[in-house]
Amino acid sequence: MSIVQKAAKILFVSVHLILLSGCWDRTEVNDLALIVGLGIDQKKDGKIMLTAELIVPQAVGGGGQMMGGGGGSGVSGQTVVRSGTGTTVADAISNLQEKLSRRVFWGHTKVVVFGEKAAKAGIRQHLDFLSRNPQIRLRSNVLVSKGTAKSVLELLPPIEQSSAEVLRELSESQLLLRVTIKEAMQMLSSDADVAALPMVKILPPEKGKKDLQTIAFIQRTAIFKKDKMIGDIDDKLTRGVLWLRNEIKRANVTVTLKGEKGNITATLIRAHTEFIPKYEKGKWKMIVKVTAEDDIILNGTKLDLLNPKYTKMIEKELENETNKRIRAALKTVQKEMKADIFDFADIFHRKYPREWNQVKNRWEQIFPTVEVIVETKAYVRRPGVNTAPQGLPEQEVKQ
Amino acid sequence: MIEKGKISAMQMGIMMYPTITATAILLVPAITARYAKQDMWLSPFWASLIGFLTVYIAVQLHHLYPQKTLIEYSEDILGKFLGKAVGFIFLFFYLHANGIIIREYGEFVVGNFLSHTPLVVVMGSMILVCSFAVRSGVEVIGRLAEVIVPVVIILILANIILLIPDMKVENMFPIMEKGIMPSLMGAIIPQGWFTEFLLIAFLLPYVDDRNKGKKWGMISVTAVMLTLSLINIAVLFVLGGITSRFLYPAFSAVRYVSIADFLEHIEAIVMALWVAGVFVKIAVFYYALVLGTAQWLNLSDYRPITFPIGFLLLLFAVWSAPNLIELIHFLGSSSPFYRISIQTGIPLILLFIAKWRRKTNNQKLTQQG
Amino acid sequence: MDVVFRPFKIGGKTKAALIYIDGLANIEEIDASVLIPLMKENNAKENENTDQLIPVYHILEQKLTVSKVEKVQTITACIEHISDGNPVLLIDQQSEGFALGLSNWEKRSIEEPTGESVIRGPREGFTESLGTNLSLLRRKIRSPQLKMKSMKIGEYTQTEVVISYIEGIVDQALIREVESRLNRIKVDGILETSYIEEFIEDNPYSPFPQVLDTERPDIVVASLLEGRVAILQDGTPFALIVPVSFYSLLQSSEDYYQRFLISTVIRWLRYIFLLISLLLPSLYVAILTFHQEMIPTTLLISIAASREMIPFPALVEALLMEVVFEALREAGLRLPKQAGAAVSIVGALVIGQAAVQAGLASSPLIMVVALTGIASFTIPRYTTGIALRMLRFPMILLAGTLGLLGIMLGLLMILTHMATLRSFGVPYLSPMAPMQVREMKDVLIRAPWWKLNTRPRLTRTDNIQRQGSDQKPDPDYGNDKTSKGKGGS
Amino acid sequence: MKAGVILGTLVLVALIFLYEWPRINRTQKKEKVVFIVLLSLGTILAIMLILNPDLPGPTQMIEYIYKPLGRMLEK
Repeated sequence: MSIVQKAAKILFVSVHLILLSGCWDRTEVNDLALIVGLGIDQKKDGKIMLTAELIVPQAVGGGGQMMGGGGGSGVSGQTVVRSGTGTTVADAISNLQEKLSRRVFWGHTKVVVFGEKAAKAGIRQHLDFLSRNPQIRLRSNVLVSKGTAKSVLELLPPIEQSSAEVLRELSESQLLLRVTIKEAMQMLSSDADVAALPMVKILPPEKGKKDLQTIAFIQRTAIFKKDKMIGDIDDKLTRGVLWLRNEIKRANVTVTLKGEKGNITATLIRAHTEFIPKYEKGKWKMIVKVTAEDDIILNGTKLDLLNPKYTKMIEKELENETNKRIRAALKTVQKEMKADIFDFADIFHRKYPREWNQVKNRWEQIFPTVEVIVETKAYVRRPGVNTAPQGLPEQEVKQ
Repeated sequence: MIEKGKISAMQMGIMMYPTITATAILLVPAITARYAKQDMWLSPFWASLIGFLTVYIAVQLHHLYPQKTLIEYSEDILGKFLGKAVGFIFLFFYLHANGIIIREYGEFVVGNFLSHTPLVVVMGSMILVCSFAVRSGVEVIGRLAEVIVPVVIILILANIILLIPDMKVENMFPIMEKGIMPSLMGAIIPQGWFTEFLLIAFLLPYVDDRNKGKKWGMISVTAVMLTLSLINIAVLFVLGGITSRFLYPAFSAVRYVSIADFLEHIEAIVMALWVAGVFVKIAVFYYALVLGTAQWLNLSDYRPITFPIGFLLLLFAVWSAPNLIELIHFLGSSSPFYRISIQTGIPLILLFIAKWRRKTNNQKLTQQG
Repeated sequence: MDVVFRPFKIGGKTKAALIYIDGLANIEEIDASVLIPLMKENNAKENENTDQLIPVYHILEQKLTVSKVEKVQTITACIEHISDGNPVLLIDQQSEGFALGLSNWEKRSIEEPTGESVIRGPREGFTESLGTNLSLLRRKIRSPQLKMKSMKIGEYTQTEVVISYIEGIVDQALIREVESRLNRIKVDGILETSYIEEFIEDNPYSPFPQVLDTERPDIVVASLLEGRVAILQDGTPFALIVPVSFYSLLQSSEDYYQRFLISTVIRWLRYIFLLISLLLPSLYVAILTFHQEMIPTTLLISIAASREMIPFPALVEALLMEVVFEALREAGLRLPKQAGAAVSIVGALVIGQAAVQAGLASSPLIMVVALTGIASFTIPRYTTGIALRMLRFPMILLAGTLGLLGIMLGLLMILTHMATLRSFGVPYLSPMAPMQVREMKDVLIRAPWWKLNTRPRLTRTDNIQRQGSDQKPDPDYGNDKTSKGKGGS
Repeated sequence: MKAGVILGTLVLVALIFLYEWPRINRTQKKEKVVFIVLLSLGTILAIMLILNPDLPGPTQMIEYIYKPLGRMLEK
């Protein structure tokens, strides 16, 4: 072993030690401000106000006394809402950062809420920021709030840890629309160039509770053209839209049978919508085939549902009801708002690329004229676990 | 011979797989999507044709000069001076190409994960690890590939399976909306990657079951083609029309994976395993470069020049582009022609000359005889 | 201990001497079968007949009731035998002496090896006596093809070392290699086979063992049957087996005694825990300080909450606790058994409770450390486990520098090193790399015995001659192994 | 700042030299020469790059040569 080799070894080790001491990207968890919800509002002067809901992890027991609680049996996260303003979202973030002792961390952002004003002013640049940042999940849910985004994030929900978590859970339940950042971007860059985002509204607090102790819930759907919000539709219409987007997951449909008193409610088990585009003689036509499978969950009539005759009748009524919902949605969205949130444009494009390309630029005018034929087929699979209606004397049951 | 190790033809095929795919799944899907749109899954099929051609050329040259590598037989074919010149072109090409590969790797890691870590540290640490593998010779690189490649393949498949819930098949239609041209245009860039199969010209002399070399080369090209196509399909199904808007579409798709609210954000793990694939890629290029240089200079051992060349590689990686935008611009414009002309064009010319020489030699012999 | 010179006269006439070392030779046996027959009973008749010296063959054939007698011609041979404990009988006027096999070493009885216990399987282990160990082997392999080559190593200790192999299975080149490597050893003495190990390894600068050490005869026999070579040494219960691959160091003998399905599951468990023991602390550091987005939000909040009071960065915390754990392990190992239990109780209290309550370590980290510790004990070979345990410290440092990328680079370094390693010419990572698909039946799974038709191929890549009839599995050979194979396949 | 980077580079070069030099056989004259030449080439290039980071690189050269073809693909 020569001196040269020894020197090499010593130098090697020391260089490594120097390299090891460099900790360019290392951040302790406790130096991070975990942002779970992000709200983007536009102020009157055109500036962007960014509201972040962050979770501050706190040791149980607090302070230096950790007797017995060392195992960390319970964890409480306190949420804090802070805002920052700036000309762009990025500006607003640096403004926000000034007010935080910990570094903002986007990796756990679950929802992005646009205030109504910001939505109306255009969301493209915000989406660009959100997708350009490698930390932010493309899967974060995007919502629009009826008032400001800040007012939504500020709420202190009684059940979940943070209002961001509430909004995420509500989105993921897919009762109404659910849109992620990726999907929003896809919608805006698709042929139709329109988007639909779920819209939230603050639930009035219960009596005796403070104003903030409530949640916001998804109740409407905001419709965007280009990247600007042009209007919104209520939950009923939204369900119609969901049928037309083949996104319906859960729905209860209540019908009455002709000549019978009382209601029958069916719950959706499985649904599928098929689109058959037609182009004939310069006419655009879309046949929408809806198939739904239901279970009966409530029988308010005197009918014994084990009779297949009644099942047929119920199916018929269910079809009518579904049809009605879809029609209503079409009326508002297609004829009045003229926004192709069903993505008919892409469907036509796929089937008739050449013809479609000719009308590509005029699609906004053509869309309202598309003739939509809705064909619904409903199947009642099971009557629940009851046979005859409960709580009814035998003789009154109609066979 | 400088290299005493032996690899099997299968090892060679396995080594070549990450050598092509590792970086091809980064930037290429976006560039392909820009031209081919929803036909992007077709492009790898067209692109692979040049891969098959390159393997064929390399194997044919290998049959004419079984014991020699590209650098050595270019001298035999073109004569001392021209041969050295062509050898220098190859060496410069591999230095430059490997520099770009290392840069791509570094940019990817820094851009997505370690944004504050100096690029040089990220690239340098990789070169250091690679140089130990290169010093150990072709046998060790082959063995490493055998351990790493199954993991990489499982990783790719697992990710695609995890993405299935988010896939929309409709994104694929209309197929060939504007005819075959868009997909062909989209194939130009991946072609550049497929020409890298010329590297087998450096490995073939050390394959012990040499008659299987061609078979495994072809298998490797097919596997790469299928992988790229599969990845393109998966990306297309997940991202649809916005594929070309992402810098690393395959990676953005991975970021979208979410299973049961728990398996989210697995991209760091994916990156770590992908790094293993890039490791093989850089090591193979690096090995070819070091071996070629040693042969070009008629050295008796290639190991002493491993580290100096690694240092040069680091410099070339830094030097090859001032920023990522320039790099992508180069990769998306001139680079395919650059790669094809050097990795397929020159060997093709070499093959023609060699065949022609053989013929004239034989004729002379018969005339004399 | 003293050398005893015991002069006497055979039949009262011929001068003779018995030389032995007190305590090494069996004195009762010397009295009964050497001195009594030679001194007493010889007196009577034969003296009367002739005055001449008693012929040596006569003594050998009729008088000396000792089974093992060896003629010695040189003084050095004499000394060798005496120091081995064999009394040497020298007779006047004779050019040869007789070494009598009457040595009597203090022996430990055969016990169950403590380092490698099994639930199902033979419970005998090697002892310090080479003779006993060889007899244990002979008892398991009755074939004459079992060869033992003996040699002495150690200038002063003159320790007997035996190379054992089965002719017909083993590669002759391997035997020559082993012999030449052993012959090269020139030391004062060897006390344990680990001395030999360090002299014959392929790469001395590796943390990985390239030789398998065991005190279980069944493992040695199984290895011999696979065509490996065993090196046994007098004075230690540990035998060495060469060549080995990394993967064979992860096997336990019980893999082959348990039902194969269960063994397969256990093997996978072991592979997973192998990775855990190497990577878990570094993954903890990397994910917690670089990739916080990977942890589910609620978990991250609870980890962050438990770390809120910790003064150290995660990297330092992990290093500290791992070091403490290693210290506890070492202390528990070295102390007498009774104290060892106390150490583990103190350790559990100190780490598990006090450290957390004092705000020195966070409870998730304690979990990580404990899990890593358990994981490293699932590796059946202590030497392999400890290699990986030591490697996890640089891994933690790398994780603290470059995050998951650092871990990957570290893994690639380790992998490159392992790919370079060879154990007596056998690539360390085989049969993974170079890949031998046929061998996977005993790597990825533990195929049932009747499917394990082929021996693991330990051939060197260029050794064509070993591909011949010898190395191929012969159904007539090693009956316990392949006889069922015929019926099964 | 630049001086520090240069110093670091020199340390790196020294490391490579110290690691490799003793490993080259005494008989391998040519290898030694090539080793030194390559290493000093690298050092010079490194220092040039540190002092003038905007030095036109090999990519620009290649791009210049292949521009006519590359333009085909530009959009």
